[in-house]
Amino acid sequence: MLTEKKFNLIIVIGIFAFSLIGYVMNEPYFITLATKIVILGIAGCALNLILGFGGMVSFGHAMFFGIGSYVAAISAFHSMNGDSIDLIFFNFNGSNQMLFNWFLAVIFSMFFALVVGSISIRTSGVYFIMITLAFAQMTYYFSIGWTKYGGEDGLSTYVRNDLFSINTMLPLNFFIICFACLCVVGFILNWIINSNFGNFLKGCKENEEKMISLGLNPYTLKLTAFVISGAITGLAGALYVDLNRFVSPTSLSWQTSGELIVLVILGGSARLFGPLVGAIVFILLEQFIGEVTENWQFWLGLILVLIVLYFPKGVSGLFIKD
Amino acid sequence: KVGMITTLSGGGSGLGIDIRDGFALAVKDEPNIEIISGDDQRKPDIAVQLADKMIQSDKVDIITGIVWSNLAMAVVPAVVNQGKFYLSPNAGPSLLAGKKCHKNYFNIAWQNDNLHEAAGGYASSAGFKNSFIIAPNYPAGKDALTGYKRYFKGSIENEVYTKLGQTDYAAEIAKIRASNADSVYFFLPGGMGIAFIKQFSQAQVDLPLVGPAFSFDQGILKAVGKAALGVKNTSQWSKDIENVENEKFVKDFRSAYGRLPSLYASQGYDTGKIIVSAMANASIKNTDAFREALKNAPSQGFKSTRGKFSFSSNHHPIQDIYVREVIEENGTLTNKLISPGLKDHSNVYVDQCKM
Amino acid sequence: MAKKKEILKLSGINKCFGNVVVAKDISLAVISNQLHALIGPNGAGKTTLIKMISGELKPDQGAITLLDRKVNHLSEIARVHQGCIRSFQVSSIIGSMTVFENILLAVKQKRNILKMLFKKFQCNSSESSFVYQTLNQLSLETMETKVASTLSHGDKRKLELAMALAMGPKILLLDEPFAGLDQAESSKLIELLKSIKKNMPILLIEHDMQAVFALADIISVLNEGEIIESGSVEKIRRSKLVQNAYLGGDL
Amino acid sequence: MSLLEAKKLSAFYSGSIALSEVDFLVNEGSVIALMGRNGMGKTTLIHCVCGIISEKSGLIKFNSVNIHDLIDFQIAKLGIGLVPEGRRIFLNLTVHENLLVSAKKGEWDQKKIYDLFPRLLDRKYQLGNSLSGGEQQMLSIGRALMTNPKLLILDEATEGLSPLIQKEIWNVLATLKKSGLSIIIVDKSLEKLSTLADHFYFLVKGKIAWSGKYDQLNDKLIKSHLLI
Amino acid sequence: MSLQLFIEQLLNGIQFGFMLFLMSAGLTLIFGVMGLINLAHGSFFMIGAFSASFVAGLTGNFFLAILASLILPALIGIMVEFSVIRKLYERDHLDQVLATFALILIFSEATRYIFGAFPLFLDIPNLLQGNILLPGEIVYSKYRLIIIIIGLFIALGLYFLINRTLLGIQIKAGQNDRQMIRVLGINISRLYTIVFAMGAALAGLAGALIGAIQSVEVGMGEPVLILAFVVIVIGGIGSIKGALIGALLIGVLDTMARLFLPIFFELIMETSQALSLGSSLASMSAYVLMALVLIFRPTGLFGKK
Ligand SMILES: Nc1ncnc2c1ncn2[C@@H]1O[C@H](COP(=O)(O)OP(=O)(O)OP(=O)(O)O)[C@@H](O)[C@H]1O
Ligand SMILES: Nc1ncnc2c1ncn2[C@@H]1O[C@H](COP(=O)(O)OP(=O)(O)OP(=O)(O)O)[C@@H](O)[C@H]1O
Ligand SMILES: [Mg+2]
Ligand SMILES: [Mg+2]
Repeated sequence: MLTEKKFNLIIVIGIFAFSLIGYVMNEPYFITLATKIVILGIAGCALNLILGFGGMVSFGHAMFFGIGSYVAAISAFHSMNGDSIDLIFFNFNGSNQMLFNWFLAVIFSMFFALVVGSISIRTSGVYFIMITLAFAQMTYYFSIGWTKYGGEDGLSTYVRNDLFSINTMLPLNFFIICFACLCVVGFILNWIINSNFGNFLKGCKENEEKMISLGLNPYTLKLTAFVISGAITGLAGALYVDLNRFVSPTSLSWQTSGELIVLVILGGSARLFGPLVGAIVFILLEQFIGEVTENWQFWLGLILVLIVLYFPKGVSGLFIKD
Repeated sequence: KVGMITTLSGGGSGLGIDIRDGFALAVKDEPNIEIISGDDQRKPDIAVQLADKMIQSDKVDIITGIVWSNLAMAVVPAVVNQGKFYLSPNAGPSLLAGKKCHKNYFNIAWQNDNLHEAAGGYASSAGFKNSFIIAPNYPAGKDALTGYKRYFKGSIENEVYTKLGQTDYAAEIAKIRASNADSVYFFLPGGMGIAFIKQFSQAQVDLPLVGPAFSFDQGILKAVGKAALGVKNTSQWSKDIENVENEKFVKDFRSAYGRLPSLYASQGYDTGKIIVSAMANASIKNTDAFREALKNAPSQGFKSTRGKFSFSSNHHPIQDIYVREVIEENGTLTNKLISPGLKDHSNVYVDQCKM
Repeated sequence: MAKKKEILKLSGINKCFGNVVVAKDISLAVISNQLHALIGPNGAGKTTLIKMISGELKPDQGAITLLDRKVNHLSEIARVHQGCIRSFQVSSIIGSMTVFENILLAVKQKRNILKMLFKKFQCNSSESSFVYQTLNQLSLETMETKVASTLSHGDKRKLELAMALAMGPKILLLDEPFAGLDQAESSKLIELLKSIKKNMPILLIEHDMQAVFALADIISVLNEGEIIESGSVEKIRRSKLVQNAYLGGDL
Repeated sequence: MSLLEAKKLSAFYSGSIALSEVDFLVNEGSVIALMGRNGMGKTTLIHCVCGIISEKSGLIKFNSVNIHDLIDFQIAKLGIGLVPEGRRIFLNLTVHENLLVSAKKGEWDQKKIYDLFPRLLDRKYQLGNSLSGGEQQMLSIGRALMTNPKLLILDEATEGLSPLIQKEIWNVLATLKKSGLSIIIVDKSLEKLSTLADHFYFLVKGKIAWSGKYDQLNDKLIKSHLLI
Repeated sequence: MSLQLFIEQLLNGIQFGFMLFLMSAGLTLIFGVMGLINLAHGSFFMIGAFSASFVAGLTGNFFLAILASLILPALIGIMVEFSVIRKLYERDHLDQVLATFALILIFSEATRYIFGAFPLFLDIPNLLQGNILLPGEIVYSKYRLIIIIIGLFIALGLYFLINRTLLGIQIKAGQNDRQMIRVLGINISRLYTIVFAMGAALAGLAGALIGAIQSVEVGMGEPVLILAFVVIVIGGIGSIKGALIGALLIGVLDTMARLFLPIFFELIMETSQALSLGSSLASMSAYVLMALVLIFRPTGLFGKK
């Protein structure tokens, strides 16, 4: 049993080591896997802020992931094609700079999180689950019909965007970029959950009525958390575009939202890096059972059931001492 | 080394399995070909990651297998940009035939519009004057109806786009019944098509139905049942096309897997055979030579199960597209060729492609 | 003694739930330095009255004045910021946090989201002494690190009260704080309330007559939403009306 | 004859001991008072009897059935009715439904409950969560009576009730006792229990610190076990 | 558009609504009343359809097939409840999400393993083939009429079960305080098993009835699952009346949106754009309705606070 801090450190170092091993053994796919783990981990950790700590089960987080993805992809797409978007006041030419596209992705997903959150947070419990789903489904169907950017076919950006003068097409370089993002996100989230805000949020999860009588406004607290979470998820979405050089409506679908939730619960909700652990377990299982048998989904399902039944605090709960 | 990325689990896995099996059958006796296969779960992101894995870790030379246009759109750029070949055994989105075509991308099946164009052509020749056409609201659906209209000389009574994944068509069928159309063309892949045909027949609307082969393929006919009897559909392949290659394929496939081959199996098979044939003429390690070999394979030994086959300048097939009818044969439903449809048909995107 | 001042004033409050009248033209005042006890049979409308004062419910009619300011339009949260603090009849605590953290929640500032985000959830020395003082007042000091959900019923009631006190109220609305406390704790609480009512006036709802008679400066008796009697302890004790409706004979 | 008998009963909360080696006896037809300061283990003891706590050791017999390993609903079916601490009525059910939900045939029926608590009759179709605290408490008592138990357990059942109703409850309990029902009462008022209870148990820190009859009590005992 | 067609489409909408209700009936019971988030509901739908198709293929008898679609899902439901779900009631809702998500994987893959990857055949019996003529010259499918009638019966039955029987009261009580209902001597676990099995059976029945006019394939349950959740939430969780009205609302709205939105947009823009935009919006209509309902009534139409 470890303290949570040590455990987090081990996990992060472990992921890094995994990709280094991939590099040394000349198995770039290990690095790709690690990158995917890191990116979905970021999205999961962001979801965990509202789900694990704030008790808001958003079944529409794919929306922010997808919006982040689409914004970054569209910007890259225009920069690649050299045509510009006419924005009335000025023409936006798109960009192939990661930092800029991240920024756009974060701003847009933040904006949508603000709009969706301010409506959704009026409801609670299952109704909240479903209203977030509703918004996500609307964007999903919108993206399917939006032929300008590929509709159901999705949008290819062919190459990764640039960051300074790093060759981002090299798997290890791109991994390190994502890893750095993870570290920053981890730091921010850790700060938030240990701040007054974070603890008030935990209070709201359990007992809103009491928090009101303590003079707190649960609505603003939750909305703030929702927006932060949406923004970070958007960033993860932008990174995911760069990983795949491609975006499609799938990343807006309810299955994606569901998978994010699964990562959170699997790893252990209400733990900083629980979702990251969830991502590791899920992706590695998917990968390795998939190589062994064609019916891997069956075995994956079975393992997941066993984990829920016997490790009530998620996989990370196995290692962390309270 | 060939990477086979296809859908092996979840909805639509039947198609992927057929492609894989057809392909495997074609290269069964080739010791030089090793297949690495992976399940894309019908998710574009997974497909791209698989492609990366196969290229980077397994060091494959060719990737093939994808069933769906949207997955192809994701994977093909990733593959050809890393200098590998992609051979499409199904799915031919127009972008990849036109603006975004690539010298390392070959399509062994059809350009997406092809079967629909043939259907339009057939409808005209059958004397239909006024069609009711229906497809899901996504790019392939729009391409389909555009393709139909391109070759259909009559007028369009109504054009309906349904929700992707819709399964109840009572409203659309009522609309058809109330219309003045003399024929119905539909493109509704997978379960949508099954539902549509069943409901159409249950509603006893007395109009001729035309569709592309996808909704009348061997795997699906079983599920549709008698509702499909007599429906005309267009296809570049049918199990009763008479040539040596096809007879051998149908026979081998049945004995190897114990079921009738499907359209997808034939496409997988052709893809395998074309690789085999190209490898006989060039080394895969020499990219340029191999590309030439692929391109010239139809004239250098490759025989397609569909008969005549060659590549247009954008590396898409030039082939005949037939009209088939669903019949009952010894208690099983299957297709019979009834007319040749479009001869030596290519695609309209050739001009847009600058390689 | 400081000048008497009406901290909280209700005038003409009416409230119905459907056709159940729970407040009928209620007027009362809580005056500085005083403890105003509100008693009455079950379902008379006492808790509902507290809910209206704290802003959880809106009265159908009538004015609520807090520190000479009409607060009818203010939200619950705004009223808390004005210093009007309530405790709940059913303990309402954050079960997953420790006793200490629960009280810390009450102590921390709550107005500025940004400040909340940038401040760690730890107490500085002044906060810490205040927290410990509150813990001591309710003899919770030995439970400081216990997780709140594992407390016994009585201890939860004490924690509930402690959180209200830790808010630093200007006026305190207590809903049956004695319920669930053992006798020893009750006597302690009586002493505590006696001492703090000098600084913060209290509106006390209670069925424990021993405590009410020991503490109250004024008692109002509510029955079926109406104040049927109001006055000093002696007056209430002797009132036949009150005895019949509530006390069930002389106590 | 003994109805409930516990020997060396210990209980634990995730490993830490909350009740240690308690011996406890309820004779048929008797009323037992369980007293002690906050957090001393009264509720824990009751939860052990009802099978709510599973981490326990020792022996418990009810009606000469060993109930140590039975689970909660099986024990309840043997004839134990609980009025729990904190009421715990079903907030999403109406008063009427709350009474019906676990009713068993017997002496107590809806009519008698409504006679006992006329307020509940007024609120018959109101949802549990809109009842006042005291009304909920009445309902909780009524619900337990509706199961027509052999042993009634009241954990601070008079909490939050007005003096008038409290008096009534004590009267009802006296009647019940007369009719031969066995009762365990947790309450803080020694005075009220003095005439009703046949036997007293004082719990201090999870142990029985004293047990006996009311006459055997003296101020010193009371002071040392209940007041400090 | 003629009035007659309009009425027919209205009927179609209502009919679609009943179909939605049928799909969500089982979920109303498991989710709305027991409070269990059961993502595997769609799997029972699928299992029902597959078992019906299998039995129909074997015996050629549609009614036996329907029977199978009730029994097999119920049995599997009992097994699943016993081995997995039972351990999760006391846990966080979220654990139920993960466990039932895993069950989807297991069921889908197992079904595919047993029946293969291709869709199966299930058709309506000859007896119910064809149309009947309703007053006003409206042609209407017999089978769909039957679906409406069955839907009505199930609605009534569920309403009665939940609001008028002791079982219903006890389940609701268990949802509020599980421990307490047990302490009152009620074996809530057994009740939950029964109800879960009933929910699974209803899902299975829906799968068979609807499978006969759609396609019976692996994964057919998932879209149903989401729609069923939407229906229940619009109506308000726990309310049968709400679920029925929610289903009808969505049914009619969806049908009407599919018909009129493209026509409407054609008036104001170019045809091809109008068709595409109109049908995009129509696809969203159910979700837009749900969002609107929840904005104005955060606990659904008939949900309690
Ligand atoms: N939302 C509601 N709908 C209908 N009736 C309600 C509602 N809330 C409260 N009531 C009724 O109003 C009456 C007053 O309730 P209140 O909680 O104020 O009583 P109280 O005086 O605090 O009683 P107690 O001493 O038992 O706590 C009760 O009879 C209760 O049933
Ligand atoms: N769920 C729990 N987990 C851990 N400890 C617990 C739990 N419930 C109670 N305890 C501890 O067990 C001890 C006895 O508690 P119990 O509830 O039995 O007290 P009680 O005598 O009923 O007190 P009260 O008069 O306050 O109701 C207390 O110290 C309490 O903190
Ligand atoms: Mg009250
Ligand atoms: Mg207790």
